[in-house]
Amino acid sequence: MSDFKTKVTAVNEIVIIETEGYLNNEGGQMVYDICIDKMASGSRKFLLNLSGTKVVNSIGVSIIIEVIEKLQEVEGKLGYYNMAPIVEKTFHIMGLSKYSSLYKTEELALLEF
Amino acid sequence: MSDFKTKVTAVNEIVIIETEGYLNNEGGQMVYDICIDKMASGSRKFLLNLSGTKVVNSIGVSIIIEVIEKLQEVEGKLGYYNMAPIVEKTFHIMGLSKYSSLYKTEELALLEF
Amino acid sequence: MNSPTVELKLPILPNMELVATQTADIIAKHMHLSEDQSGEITMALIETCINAFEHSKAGNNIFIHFIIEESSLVIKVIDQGIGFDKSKVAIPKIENKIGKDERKRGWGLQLIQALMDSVEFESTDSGTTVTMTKNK
Amino acid sequence: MNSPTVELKLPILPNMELVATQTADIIAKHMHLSEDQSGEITMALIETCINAFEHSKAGNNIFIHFIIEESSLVIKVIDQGIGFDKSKVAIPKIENKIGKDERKRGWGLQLIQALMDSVEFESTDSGTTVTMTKNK
Ligand SMILES: Nc1ncnc2c1ncn2[C@@H]1O[C@H](COP(=O)(O)OP(=O)(O)O)[C@@H](O)[C@H]1O
Ligand SMILES: Nc1ncnc2c1ncn2[C@@H]1O[C@H](COP(=O)(O)OP(=O)(O)O)[C@@H](O)[C@H]1O
Repeated sequence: MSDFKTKVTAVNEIVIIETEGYLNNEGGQMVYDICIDKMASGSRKFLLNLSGTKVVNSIGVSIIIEVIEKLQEVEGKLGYYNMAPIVEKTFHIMGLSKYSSLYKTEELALLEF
Repeated sequence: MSDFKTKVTAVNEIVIIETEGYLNNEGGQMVYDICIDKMASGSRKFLLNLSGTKVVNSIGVSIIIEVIEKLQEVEGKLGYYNMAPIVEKTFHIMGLSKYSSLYKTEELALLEF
Repeated sequence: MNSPTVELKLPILPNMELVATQTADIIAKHMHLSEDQSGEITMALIETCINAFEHSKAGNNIFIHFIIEESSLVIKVIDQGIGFDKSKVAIPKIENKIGKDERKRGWGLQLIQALMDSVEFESTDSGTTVTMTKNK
Repeated sequence: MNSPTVELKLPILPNMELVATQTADIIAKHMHLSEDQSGEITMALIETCINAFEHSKAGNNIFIHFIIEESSLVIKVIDQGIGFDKSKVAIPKIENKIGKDERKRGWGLQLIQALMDSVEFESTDSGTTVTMTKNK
């Protein structure tokens, strides 16, 4: 029912995870697993393309907080782009914008990353 | 709330009406008004591009039957393309396929029209 | 155990039937019904809802129950209106409508029955319940 | 006259909160609320629903009422669960969570209050009602 999907690509050393669907518990866990896996093989920079995610819940976003924490331990970083307004607002309210970077577009994200 | 919209263009002598949204009472009436108007200025061939209409009701489709009837009076014709499966099935159940033409794509529609 | 049930009470306002169809859509996904099945449910639900809105003369609200069974989805659309005698409703034919005086409408019941696996009508002068089933 | 009300009874099943958000979406369109307002309602509704699903320990169903008023949409999310004392819920801060042992969760109530124009909690040991309002 949630139909959360991901597509993983890479640009230079940056892992780009494109998401589709409701970022809930399961969705968050899928993103987490990908990041942990890629970190194990040396990746440190992660960008989430959230254009296909129009809706999230706080459980899913809490798992993103865990990703940020894991990345801090290895001096990695996380960013997002193409966020729906309510998703962006939610990330701001929860304070994720203090520990990770929000970009309007992929171009801007890649430029700074 | 229904947000039904239309965009009218023409290819050769064919009037193409692209619809967006729920084809209900109001939606059907909007299509009807456009057809009557264009018929008054001489148009006889009409195609509906229904790609943006995922849902219809029988009141809306009944108004399309009225369009077919008006077109019969002037030896005009009506066709549709890019229909969602349930819209196509509804047109079949109601028998519109006997008095107007269903095409898969614009190309096929223009070819036969 | 009772089957999980979603219940909806809808006020009679323009296009409120779309609340019912959106609900059905999510339930259909939850039950892993196909896109085609989901579309058929949508269309049948639109027609039952607009009938209840338009013809029942019920004052305020209609009620929709979605009963999630093991191998089917059962939907009940309930109004507390004037009721009707289904046996007196003519079966529509497009041949009798195009180029004829006959009213172009009258397709709802036909569509509902064509699109669902089974449909039952219970109607008295205190209301109508349409029970429709889509098998998995 | 009573305000038009949509009522929803939802079984406790995965992602059923999306039925509520889809319903809210259509009502928001009907009321001509903006996309932003609609998104805020969606998110607040998801959080209240998952709280009722997850924390209330209610057995079966939750109830949602959408009351369409002249100048606001009032939403009540009702469970018949164990209740809770909101004054005992800590206010979450990301600084206390990242790199600390604190559980990463605990954001729902915060979000609901940030996104809606007013929020009221009534909770006893026989259930919780969250009443949230979005003004036009
Ligand atoms: N819920 C209902 N309450 C009262 N009458 C109804 C109801 N549903 C259907 N009817 C009657 O059945 C007739 C046929 O309905 P339908 O096939 O949906 O076509 P239409 O709505 O276009 O008339 C209606 O015109 C109405 O008289
Ligand atoms: N409907 C409810 N019934 C019982 N307890 C609730 C309810 N809603 C919230 N709570 C309590 O409030 C706490 C905080 O909720 P919330 O801010 O949504 O964060 P989270 O759900 O992540 O814990 C919950 O952990 C729970 O103890």
